[in-house]
Amino acid sequence: MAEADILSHIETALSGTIQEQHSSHGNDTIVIDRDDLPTVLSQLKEHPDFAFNLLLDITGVDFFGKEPRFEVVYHLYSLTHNHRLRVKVRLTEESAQLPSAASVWKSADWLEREVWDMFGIKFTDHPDLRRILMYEEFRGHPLRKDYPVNKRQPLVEERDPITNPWHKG
Amino acid sequence: MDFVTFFALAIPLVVIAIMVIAHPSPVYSALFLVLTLFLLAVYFLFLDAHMVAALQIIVYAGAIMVLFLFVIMLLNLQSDTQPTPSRGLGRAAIIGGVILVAELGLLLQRSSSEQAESALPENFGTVEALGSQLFTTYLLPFEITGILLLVAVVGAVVLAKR
Amino acid sequence: MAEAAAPLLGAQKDVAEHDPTSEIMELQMGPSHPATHGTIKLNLTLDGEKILNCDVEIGYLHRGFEKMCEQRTWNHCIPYTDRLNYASPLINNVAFAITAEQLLDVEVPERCQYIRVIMSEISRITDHLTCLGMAATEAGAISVGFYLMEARETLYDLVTAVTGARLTVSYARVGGVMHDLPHDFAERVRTAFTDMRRILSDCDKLLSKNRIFIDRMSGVGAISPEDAISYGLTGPLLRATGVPYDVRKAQPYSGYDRFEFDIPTGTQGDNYDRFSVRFEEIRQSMRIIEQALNGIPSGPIRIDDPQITLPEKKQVYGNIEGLMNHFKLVIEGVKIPPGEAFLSVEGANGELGFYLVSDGSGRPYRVRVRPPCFFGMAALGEMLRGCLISDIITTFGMVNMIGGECDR
Amino acid sequence: MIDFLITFSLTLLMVLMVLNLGGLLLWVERKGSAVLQDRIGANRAAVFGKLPFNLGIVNTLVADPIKLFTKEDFVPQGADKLLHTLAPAIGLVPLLVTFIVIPFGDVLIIGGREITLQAANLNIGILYVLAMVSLSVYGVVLGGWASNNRWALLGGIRGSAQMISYEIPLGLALIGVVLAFGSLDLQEITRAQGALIGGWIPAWGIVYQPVAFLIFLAAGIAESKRIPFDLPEAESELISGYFTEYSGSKQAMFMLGDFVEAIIVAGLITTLFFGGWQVPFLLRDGFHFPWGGTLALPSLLVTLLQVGAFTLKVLFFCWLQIMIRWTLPRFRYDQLISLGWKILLPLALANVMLTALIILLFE
Amino acid sequence: MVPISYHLILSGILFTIGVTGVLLRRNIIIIFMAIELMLNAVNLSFVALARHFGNMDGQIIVFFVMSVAAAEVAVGLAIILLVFRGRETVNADELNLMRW
Amino acid sequence: MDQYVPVLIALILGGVVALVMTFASTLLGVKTHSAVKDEPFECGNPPSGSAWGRFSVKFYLAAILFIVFDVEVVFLYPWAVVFRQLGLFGFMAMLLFVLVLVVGLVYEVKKGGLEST
Repeated sequence: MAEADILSHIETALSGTIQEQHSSHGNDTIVIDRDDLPTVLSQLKEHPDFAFNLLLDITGVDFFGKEPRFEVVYHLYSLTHNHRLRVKVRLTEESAQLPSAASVWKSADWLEREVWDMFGIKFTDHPDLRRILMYEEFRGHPLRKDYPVNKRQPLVEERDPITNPWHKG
Repeated sequence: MDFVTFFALAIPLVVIAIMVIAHPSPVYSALFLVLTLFLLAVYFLFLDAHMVAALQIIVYAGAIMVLFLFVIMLLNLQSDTQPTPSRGLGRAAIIGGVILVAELGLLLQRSSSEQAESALPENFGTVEALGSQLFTTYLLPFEITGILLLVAVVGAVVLAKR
Repeated sequence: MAEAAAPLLGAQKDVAEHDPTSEIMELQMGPSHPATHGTIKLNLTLDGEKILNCDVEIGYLHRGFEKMCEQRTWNHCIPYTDRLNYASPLINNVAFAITAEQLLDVEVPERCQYIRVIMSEISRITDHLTCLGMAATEAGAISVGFYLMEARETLYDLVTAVTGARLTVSYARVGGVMHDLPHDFAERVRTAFTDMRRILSDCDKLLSKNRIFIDRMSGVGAISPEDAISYGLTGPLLRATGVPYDVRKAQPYSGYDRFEFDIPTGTQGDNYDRFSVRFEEIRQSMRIIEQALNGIPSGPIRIDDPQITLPEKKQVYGNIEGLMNHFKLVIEGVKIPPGEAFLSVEGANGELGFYLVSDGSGRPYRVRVRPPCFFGMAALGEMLRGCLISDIITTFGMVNMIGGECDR
Repeated sequence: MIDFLITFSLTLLMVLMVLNLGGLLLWVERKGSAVLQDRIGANRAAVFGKLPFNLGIVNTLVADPIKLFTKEDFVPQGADKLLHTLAPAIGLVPLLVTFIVIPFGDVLIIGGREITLQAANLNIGILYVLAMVSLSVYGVVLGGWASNNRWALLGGIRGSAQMISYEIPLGLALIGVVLAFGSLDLQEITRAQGALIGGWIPAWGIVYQPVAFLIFLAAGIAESKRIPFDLPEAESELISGYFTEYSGSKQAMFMLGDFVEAIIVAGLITTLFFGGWQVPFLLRDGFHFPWGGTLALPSLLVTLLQVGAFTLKVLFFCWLQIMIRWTLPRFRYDQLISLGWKILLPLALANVMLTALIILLFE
Repeated sequence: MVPISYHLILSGILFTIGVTGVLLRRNIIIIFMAIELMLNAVNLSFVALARHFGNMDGQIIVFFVMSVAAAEVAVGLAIILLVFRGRETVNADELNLMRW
Repeated sequence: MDQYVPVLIALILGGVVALVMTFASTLLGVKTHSAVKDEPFECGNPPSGSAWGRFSVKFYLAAILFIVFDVEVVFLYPWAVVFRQLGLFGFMAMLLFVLVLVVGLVYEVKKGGLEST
C-alpha cells in the first residue's frame, strides 16, 4: 500500500478522531485526541486493512515552554502490510495522563512504564505502573526538559527485605 | 574384643546417644545419630560382623539418615520450641530408665558365670558365609523384603504426592 | 548501588510470604550473579527448582543516554551510541547516522553505503558470536565458548583495522563514515572468514549437535508467534517463532536490497531455534559481506557538503572557508532542519530504531532509541514461567540482553 | 612393630598421594583446559621469573595453597557456625580414607619380606569404598544448609539428590564386576585380571564388563560433581552452590574433595576395569609374551613397572575426566534425574542380570 | 574377652535412651530418631549374640531389620511430611486428630 | 581386626589434614567485618530473610527411591559373591527380587515422582 494511501484510508476509517495528519521523511503521522486513543489503537491493530500488530515504540517528547507541553508518540508497524504509522497524542502539563495500551499490545506494558518513569506521564489503567529504569525513591522525571542534567539525587537507604520486601511495592 | 576397646567404644556411644535425644536442634540430633551409627559400625567390626558393619554405614548412615536430614531441611525443623511434656510422662520416663538400668546391672551380676563363647566357624561374618545362608535358609524373608520395599515405595509416593 | 534497594513489586503476587508452611521460596537473582551479564535482577518465586513467577528488574546500567545526547551536537552523539549495544557498536553508529540523514533528506555516496553494510554485518557476526559464546559458556561448554570468542577476535581485528578500536568504534558520521577501508581489507576478510568457517563447523559439531545441549535448549523458553509479536519481539527472537521479519528485507536501508541473503527462521520459538537462527545468520552475514566486497565501488565515503561533513584537512589548513566550515561544524554541529524522523535498522538482536526530533539548532532536541532487547526482557518473565532454574541461564542468554542498550 | 611401620608408611603414602594428586590435578585442569582452548593458562606463579621453562606444577602446588590458606575465613551472619566449620571436613575425610583400599602394586620383596602394595587389604574392599563415598554426601548437605544462604541451600539439596541418585548405578555397576570376579577384595580382583583370555587378551574388567564401565564412569563423574554433572556448584546458575559462603582453606577443602573423588573414580576404574597394576603379559618373574618369548626381570623392576603402570592408568583416567569436563555442556536438573533413574539404573540392573545369566550358561 | 553380657547391657542402655527419647521429646522427627536408636540397640544385641553363639543367623536378621527400617523410614517420613506440610508445628501432642 | 588398622591410621591422618585445612584460614587470614559483608550472599541484595524455610518436597521422592534401591544394592553384593554356588536357583531368586523393585521404580516414574516440574 502506498504511503499516501494509508493516511487517506485511515482518515476515512477513523474519521472524526484524527486531529491532524502529515507525512514527513517517510513517516506517516496522525495526531489524535487522548480520549480517542483506545478506540483508535485497537482499530489500527484489529482492522484488517491496517493490522498494525507490532507496537514498535512508545515514547514522550517534552516541548517545555510550549502548550500542550507533552507529546506521546506511538510507532506502529504492520507485519502483514509492511507499513508504518506514527500516532501522536498531545498532553498538557496539568493533565499529563492517558489511557494505557497494555491490553492491546503486551509490549506497551514496559514502554508505558518507561514513559512514566522518564516523563511523569501517567497511564491511567496500566496494570502495574511503577518506575522501570530509575529506582523507586528517585525524585522527578529525568527526561523532562526542566530536570537539570547535572542534578544530584538524595542518597536512599538500603531496603530491608524483611520489613519492606521486594514484592510489596 | 577386649575391655579397653569395649569401653573406648561403649562410653562415647552412650554419651552420643544421649545427645541424640537431648539436643534441641533436630539437625544436630540427626548428626549425633549418624555418629552413633558410625560407632556402632565400628563396634560390629569388633564383633566380626564385617558385612553388617559395611551395611550399617551404607544403609543406615548413608541412606536412612540422609533421608532424615532431607526431611528436616525440607520441613524447616529448627529448634525444639515446643513446651516440655507433661510432668507425669517425664517422671515415668526417668523412673522407667532407672529401673531398666538397674535390671541390667542385676543381669550383669548374675551373668558373671555364663558359659564360654562358642568357637567361631572358619568364615564367620564374611560376605560368602552371609550370602550363602541368606539365599538359601532365608530366601523367603528375602523375597518378602523385596515386596515390603515395593510397598514402601508405593506408600511413600502416594503419601508424598498428595 | 542505590538501585540495589529498588523494590519491586507487583502487588498482584498472591504468594503468602510469611506463611511458615509455604514451600515457595523467593530468590533474588542478580544484579551480582555470574549469569546476569549486563546487570539485571530477577525476583524469582520458586517451587523447588520450578519457577512460579519471575519479575524482571532492569535499570542497573541506566546512564541517561537520551538526556546526554540532548546536550551534545549530532556527531557527538555517535560515541554514545557505541555504548548502547557494545557487542555490535557499528550497527548503532550506522542507525543513528542514517536517521539523522533522513532528517536532512540527503543520501550518502554508494561506497559509503557498502562500507556501512560491511561493517554492520561484521558487527552482527561479533554480536551473535558473543551471544552464542556466552550461552555455551554458561551452559557449561566453556571450551566452545572460548572457540567462539576466538572467532570473534579475528573479526575484532578487522574492526580495529578499519576504525582503530575494538568496541568504542565511533565510525559512522552524519553524512558518511570516518575513514575509508584499508587497502588490503578484502584480503584480510577472506583470511578471517576461512578461520571463522573452520571454527563454526567445529562448534557445530561440539555444541549444536550435542545431545545434552539440544535437550537443554529445545522446548525451553518457547513463545508463540502471536505472543512474540504482541511483546514487540523482533530479530532472532521473532524469527525463531517462524515469522520471517527482517528490516533489511522488509524496509531496506543503506542499499541492503542489492544483496542476496536468506532469512533463517525457526519453528518452535524456543531457545534452540534462537540458537540455530543466530548460527545461520552468521553464515548469511558472511555471505552479504562477501557480496559487498566483490561489488564495492570506488568513490567518496561521505557527502561532499561542508554544511554536513567536515572538510578535508587540506581545506582546513589551506583556506579560510574550509577553516570556518570546520569550526562551525565542530562548535555548533550539523544544522538539521526542524522535524522528526523514526527509522529502524536490523540490529543484531532485533529492530533497532532511532526517533530523532530536531529543533533546527545544532543539537538533537530529543533522541529516543528503540532498544530491541528491552522487549525481549519484557517477555522474559513470561518465557520463564514454569521452567527450571537452569533454564533461566539459557533463556536469558538467548534473549541476549545487552545492559547498555536495554537500560541506556 | 615393623609390620605396623610398614602399614603406617603405606597408609601415609596413599593419603599423601591422594593429596598431591589433587594438587596436580588442579594444575592439569588449568593447563589442560588452556591447551584445549588455545590459551596459555596459569602462568603467573613464576618463582624464577621468565625462565624458558615455567615450573608450573611446582608453582601451582605451592602458590595455590599459600593463596587459599591466607584468605580470610568467612562465616555469614545467621549461619550455623559449628556446622559451617565442620561441613568441609565431613565431606573431605571419608574421601581421603577411601583410596587406601586400592592396590597400587603386587608385592614388594625387600629383605625376604613380602609387602603387599595395598595399604588396607579389606575383604569387603568394594563395600568399604561405597560406604565412604556414601558418607561424603553429608559435607554437601551440611555445607549447603549451614550457610543459611538460599543459593547454598539449593546447591546442597541438588547436590545430595544428585549424589544419592548416582550412588545406585555406581553400586550396581560394581556388582557386575563382583559377579565377574566373584570377590569384593580389590587385590584379588586385580590379580584375577592378570590372566589371559585365549592366551592373548588380558582378562581386564573392561572385557567382561564394558557396559558397567560406562555406567561407572558416568556415575563416578556425577559423584565427583564435575561437568557435565556439576549442577550443585554450577557457577552460572547457583553461583557456587553449596560452597557459595565458603572462603579460603575451607573452600579449598570442598574443591580438593571433588578432585579426590575424581582420583578415586580413576583409581577404581583402573583397578576394576583396566587391570589395576597389571601390565599385559608381565608376571612376577618377567614378561611372558603370548608369541612365546619370555623376558626375565628382577622382582624389584617388575614391582616398579607395576606401580608405574598403575600410576599412569590413574593419571590417564583423571585426565579423561578433565577432558570430559572441558568438552561437554552441563545437564539440567530434570535431565540429570532422569538419566540416573530412567537410563543408568535400568541399564545397570539389566547388566547385572545379564552377566549373571551368562555366567550361569557358560560356567 | 568381653563377656556377652557387656554387649547386651550396652544394647539395653541404648534401648533405654531411645525409649526415654520417645517419652521425653515432643518433636516428632526426634521421636522417630529415637526409634531408630532402639532398632539399632536391638541390632547390636543380635550381632553380639551371633558372635557369642558362632552362628550367622543373628547377622542375617540384622540385614532384615535394616531393610524393614529403610521401608519404615520411607513411609514414616512421608507421613510426617504429609501431616506437617500444612502445619507450623511438628509437635506430636498436637497430632491427636485422626484426620488432617 | 588387623586389616582395619590402616583405616584407623588414615582416619587420623585425614583428620589432621582436615583440621589443618579447616583452621588454616582462621589462623593465617585477615579478618575484617562489616554489616554488609557478613550478610549471606544474595547477589548483592540484602538477603530476603533466613534461608531456612520450608522447601519443595519433590526432592523427597528421589530420596525414597534411593533408600529402596540402596537396600537392593546391598542385598546384591552377597548374592554376587556367592552367585557361582547358588546357580540357577539364586538367579531366579534375585530376578524375582529385582523385578519386584523395578515395579516400584516404574510406579514412581509413572506417578511423576521424578518430575521436577
